Amino acid sequence: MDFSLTPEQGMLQDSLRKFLANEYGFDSRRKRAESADGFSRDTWAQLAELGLLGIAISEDDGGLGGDAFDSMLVMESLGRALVVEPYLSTVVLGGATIAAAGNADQKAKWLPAIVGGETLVAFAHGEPRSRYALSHVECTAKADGAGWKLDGQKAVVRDAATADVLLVSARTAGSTSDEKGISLFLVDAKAKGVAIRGYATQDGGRAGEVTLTGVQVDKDALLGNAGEAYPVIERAVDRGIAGLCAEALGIIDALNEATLEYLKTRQQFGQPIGRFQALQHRMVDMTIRAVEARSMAIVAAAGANDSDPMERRRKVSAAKAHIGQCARYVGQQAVQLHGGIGVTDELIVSHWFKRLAMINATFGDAEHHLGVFSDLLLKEDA
Amino acid sequence: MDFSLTPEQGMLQDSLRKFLANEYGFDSRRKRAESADGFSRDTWAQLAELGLLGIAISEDDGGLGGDAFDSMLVMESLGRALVVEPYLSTVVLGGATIAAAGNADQKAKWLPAIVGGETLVAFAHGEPRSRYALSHVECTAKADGAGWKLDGQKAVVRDAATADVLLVSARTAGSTSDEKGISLFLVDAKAKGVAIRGYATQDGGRAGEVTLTGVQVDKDALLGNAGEAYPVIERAVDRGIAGLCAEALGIIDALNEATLEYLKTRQQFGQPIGRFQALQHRMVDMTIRAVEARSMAIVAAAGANDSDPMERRRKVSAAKAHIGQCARYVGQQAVQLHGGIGVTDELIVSHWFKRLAMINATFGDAEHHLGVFSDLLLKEDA
Amino acid sequence: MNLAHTAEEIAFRDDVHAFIAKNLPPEIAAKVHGGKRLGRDDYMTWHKILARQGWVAPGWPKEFGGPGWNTVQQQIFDDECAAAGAPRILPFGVKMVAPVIMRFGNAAQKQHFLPRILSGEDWWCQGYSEPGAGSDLASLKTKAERAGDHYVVNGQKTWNTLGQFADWIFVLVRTASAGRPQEGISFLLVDMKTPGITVRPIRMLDGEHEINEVWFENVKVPVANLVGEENKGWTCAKFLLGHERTGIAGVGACKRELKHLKEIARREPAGGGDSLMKDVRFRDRIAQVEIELMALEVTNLRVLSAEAEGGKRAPGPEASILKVRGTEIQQSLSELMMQAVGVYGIPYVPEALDAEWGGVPVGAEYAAPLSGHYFNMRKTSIYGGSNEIQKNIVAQLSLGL
Amino acid sequence: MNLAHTAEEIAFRDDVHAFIAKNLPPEIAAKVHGGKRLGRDDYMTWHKILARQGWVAPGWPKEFGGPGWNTVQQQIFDDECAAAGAPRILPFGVKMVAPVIMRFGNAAQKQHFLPRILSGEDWWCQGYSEPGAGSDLASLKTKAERAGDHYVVNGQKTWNTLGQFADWIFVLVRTASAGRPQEGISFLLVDMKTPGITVRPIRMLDGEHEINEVWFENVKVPVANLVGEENKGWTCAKFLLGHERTGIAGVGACKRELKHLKEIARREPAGGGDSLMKDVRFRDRIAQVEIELMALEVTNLRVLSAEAEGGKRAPGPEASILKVRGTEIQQSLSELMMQAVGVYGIPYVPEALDAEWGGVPVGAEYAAPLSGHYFNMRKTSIYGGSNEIQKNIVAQLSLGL
Repeated sequence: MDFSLTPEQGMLQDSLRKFLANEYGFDSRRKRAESADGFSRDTWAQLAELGLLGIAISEDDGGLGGDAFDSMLVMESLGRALVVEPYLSTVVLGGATIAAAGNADQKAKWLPAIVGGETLVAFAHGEPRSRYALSHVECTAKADGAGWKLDGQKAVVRDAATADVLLVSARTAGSTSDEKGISLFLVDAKAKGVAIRGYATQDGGRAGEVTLTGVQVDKDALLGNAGEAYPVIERAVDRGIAGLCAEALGIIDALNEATLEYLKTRQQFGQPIGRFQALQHRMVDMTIRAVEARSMAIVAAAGANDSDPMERRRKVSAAKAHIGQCARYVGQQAVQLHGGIGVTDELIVSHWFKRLAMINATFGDAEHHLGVFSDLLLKEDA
Repeated sequence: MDFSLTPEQGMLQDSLRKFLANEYGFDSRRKRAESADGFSRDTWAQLAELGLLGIAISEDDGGLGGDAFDSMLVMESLGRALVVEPYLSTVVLGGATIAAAGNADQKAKWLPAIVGGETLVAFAHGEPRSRYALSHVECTAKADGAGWKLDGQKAVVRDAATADVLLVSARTAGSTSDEKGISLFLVDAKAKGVAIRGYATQDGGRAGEVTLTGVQVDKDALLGNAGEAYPVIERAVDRGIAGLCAEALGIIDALNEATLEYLKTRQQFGQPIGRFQALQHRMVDMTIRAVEARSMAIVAAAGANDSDPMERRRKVSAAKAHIGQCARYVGQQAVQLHGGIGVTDELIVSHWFKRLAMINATFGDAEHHLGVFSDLLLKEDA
Repeated sequence: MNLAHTAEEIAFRDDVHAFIAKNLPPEIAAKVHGGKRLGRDDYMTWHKILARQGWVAPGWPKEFGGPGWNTVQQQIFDDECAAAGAPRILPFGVKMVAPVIMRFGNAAQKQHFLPRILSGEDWWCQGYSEPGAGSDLASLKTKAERAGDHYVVNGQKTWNTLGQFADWIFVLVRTASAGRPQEGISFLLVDMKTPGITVRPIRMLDGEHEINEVWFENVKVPVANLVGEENKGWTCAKFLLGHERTGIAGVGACKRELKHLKEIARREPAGGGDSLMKDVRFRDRIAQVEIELMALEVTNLRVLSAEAEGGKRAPGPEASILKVRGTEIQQSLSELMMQAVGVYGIPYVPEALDAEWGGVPVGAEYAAPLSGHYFNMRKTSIYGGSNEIQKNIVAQLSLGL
Repeated sequence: MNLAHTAEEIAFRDDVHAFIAKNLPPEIAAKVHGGKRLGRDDYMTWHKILARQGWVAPGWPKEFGGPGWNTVQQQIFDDECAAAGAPRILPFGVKMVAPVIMRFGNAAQKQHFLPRILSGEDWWCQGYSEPGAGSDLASLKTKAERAGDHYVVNGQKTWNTLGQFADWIFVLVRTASAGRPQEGISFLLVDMKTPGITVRPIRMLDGEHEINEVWFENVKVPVANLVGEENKGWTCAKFLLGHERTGIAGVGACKRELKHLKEIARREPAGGGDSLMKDVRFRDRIAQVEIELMALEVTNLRVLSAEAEGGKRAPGPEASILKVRGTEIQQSLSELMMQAVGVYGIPYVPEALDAEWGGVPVGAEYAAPLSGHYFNMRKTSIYGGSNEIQKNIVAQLSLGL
């Protein structure tokens, strides 16, 4: 058991924090979010230079060979700064999944370009009627000549419109909710039959509805074996969840710092409002949530690293559920304690709050994962 | 819509409150609870004199012809004083059920004796494996000559050991969880084959495990039609729940009064602890619960009066769930705010707290009734 | 005791129901039900329909044009309006400034302003809060200096709702600075067309423009527009705030939203093929909030009933309790609706809030407003006296702590 | 970063586990698992077993006979003991008075008392709280007046745990009344056999006798039994309270209770034939508390880990957070266990808490202690500095509010 950072992790964290503190103020973030792409390609290039795009990729494949704890450090800092660049999509979900499931050719083709910042990936798995059920895949891929033909719709695909390549799940066998029979494909975002309706998201990011209409892909577009992608998807999503937990942690800490500062400076009835015991205890409750959220972000990272699928499921779902609850409390109370200005667009507080709400909605909300965890109890030995 | 009391209700409430204030102090209550019977037969006779034992029985049958709102007033006052006499068992569950389902002979035989205070009734329905499922009846009654033979076990029957007559549910047809096929019998507590293991309860009352082994009863022991007792039992239990909701309300109000008084008088750090804002807001939250608990006790009473079974179910379950939640909060916080002396046996506070916990466990706890209410949503028209 | 409505109350409800069914324009109701943006005309159209019927100001005494309803009837009317999807009657004229004018205004003010509020000729907005003041309203700084038969007003107000449409604003100003902060405050009525007034939008967290800052730069206000005595405006302010809280339980709107939530839950997938309503976990959360709403509704009726009997108005602690619980329930409902649509709470498609927009919705047609609604509802526990302030009020006034 | 135990930690855990498995008397473990009453002998038997092994005081420095474990090892030891159903080592000697003697006592006191605490020869109890004091400990009134080489102690202490078995009591007394309440307090060690001491049981809400009042009537205490300086006892008191909070998260005990809760839920009926564990509603509540316990456990490990590295002891705000959350989780678990048995939480059968009782249980054999346990656990958020006081500490010390 060891909760300390390695010297490399410390350096990584320092350099990223410094970079964000200098380059990624709230106003500048707003400009990036409002730009045509919804993020800055310059910033992306700088993240590549810092080596961050290779965190989750082994050194053999040109990355840094980091583990889920390294990703945690990065995501935590990105959360605090509300970074809109497609880090989760391209690196945590995209790159790491290709690295884990791709063959040598696929890795050679895609990973250096991802690590170098030239290629952006979007993870196109969820569908309009799947809610949070990972095995619910209606999208189909039919063998077609030497390749496959894909049809279907993917819902709220993060960073879809700017992606160069889509990681698309489609059913090659079985029926709608079977775990067997799902396959993953690397689909060129510009391929014929791919239609992406992009839009902004509530948290200042971008996403899109992806429609696939008779999209033809070669056989080397198949990632891993046909029909066996479910565990790959589950691991990818769990990595994504661990990343989101860390991102939420960064935001929770940032909200608490801002709120504590506000309690100390905001005057009402002739004194700082932080003198009121009811607000003090609220702030303590928020602090307890932050302390526990950090513990559970560590649990999520440990879970994402865990090779035992049952233990991974337990840890990752526990963390997503718990951090979702913490985030809800801290987000709502931070807004509440800020009063009127807490509900304006002007202050970063409301943006942190909104991002937390959207993190909750991504890959299963707190209630969904509490349910997953609960159902696992049935599998425990008596 | 009318929330005011009739003059008769006002008089009833006044006389009962006066009686309890004079006769039913906490020490005197303790003596009653610790006596051989677990209550005072003198007090019971006095309640009969006040006319309270006929509240739920029509004037034709020798009662006062009151409705669930009248019962609510009585139970609220009994709750505040932590009355241990078997009012709920004999009057609300026993008398009212015989009045509702009995034939002329049965009513003539039992009701005057109940109203007069001579006969005590226990409601023996729940079983060791039924939890809160009303239709779960394993106890059997087989036609035997001109009468019936009863076998089975009844769990935690309130006031069983002092009852003269038991209202026993038993299955005359169908299988364990069927609503059809359940019958109700009036069984002499002294009948051969009836074994009652009496014990004290956590809240200072009495209950017992009732075992029926080949108990022979005449055919006039059957209350209502054979196999059709389920709706009778459900109504009886709903009356019981409405009574318990009112009892809980009386306790909630009493706890809040005691706690508020304590906050005003208890000195810590040189001032009354009620000056601390965190405790003030807690007290407000408890007050809000009390206000809402009163509203829901009214809903419970209205539900118990309601002739539409679906609407009755909705109202009664909503009230039991909500008041259970309010009672939990108020009970726990009243103890907490009293500090050390709140967890001693000496102060009535802990006894109120314990009675609330036991009310919650009776006829389905808050979570059970939330579930019942929730499942009813499936029956709503879209 | 009887929880059911009386025959008279049922007859009243049926009348109200029939009138609304006949007169509320369906395109406006559709906007309300669908969570679309409402414009000035939507509010005004409905205001004028009710005004013609004499129902626009249910709480007003008959002498000023009220319908003479008791509080229970008013609640029935509110519930019916909300259920039907009527826009709310904005409170700034009818429920806020009008009672102040009735109570503290002079004859001329009553004669001039009250009929125009009733008819909808004047749209009112409020000038209470200031950037530095928040819950500590009395610390306001906007100044009015007497200059002959005018005051000259300078300062800044904030959290002004829909002032971009307003004809008039009522303003709390400081006319003297000695003594306690509560002393030296005056209550002025100001024509929004007066030179020197600037309305600047505040973009809220849901991206919408409903709230403004209002700046006053040497704004000349006739002394005739002073309500009550100079320096005694705090009395008016407190009186107004007492009124503001009644009706804030929002039972009718909550019931409409609960119904909408259930419709969404019946239509949304749970992931395995069943509807979300069939998911016991989600359904239990609906059940919980429905039960809480039952408790709020009956509590509200009990308070109103006591008022109807006793002729009391605007009780203090009861109103605070209704406000706290009403806002908590509104917030729960909005959160559940957002969560019900899962990932379709994520897209931000503001054009879909425009009823005239002809585009294809992202996800189900009800999804677009839900997250913004959740965000926006956070304000309810802050405004009108934050819920913390309400608890202070109950602790002090009702519990004597 | 690594959440898993190191190989060394695993080896340590295996050693501890094996020792406990071999040495903990099964009849004592059965009492703990079954929620039965523990007597003086049960505590003492286990104390002496650990004492012989040198493990009875894991937190003590080696020089005084501690095993020299770091905080992570201590936690592993605690967890293993709790999981196995070992009685807790009562804190009054080992964790409370001993650290005070080590820090503030003179050589003679150290030499005399510490070995006897280790060996179990002296059973200690505490004399801190007074009826009027509560969280405001410094307002204590018990007086000690100097008379030659003795103090004469008069007054009353309360919330004394298991003093009916004790040989010694440590007492905070007032030796001067000028100045702030914190000044003029002294810390005395008192032989329970001294004439003038009366121990009176306080019956608790669960009907059990664990707590006492202790009355002092002209009790003569040698001045040699003063720890530290006269009138400087508040320093000892605060130091002791800092120690009292460590370990209070109670992760090991919570894990044992969670396991017990699950066993109960698997065996109780849900009403339709299935087990309660199959009831999604009840199971979700178990899941919720299990997740909270995971968060507490990792938080506890993080705090211990930081201490093990930094050599720090008894951190203030972290200990408060662990105390608040630990007690909340213990309370949730006890409530769920009570609710799991439904109506069988209602019978009060105190004789069933006696392991020697041969009667037939009412309901399942695990049912009898559950409601009493729930009632009793309410104390945990009150004692050792109420949870409200803990939040004040965090607000002040950690947040600077």
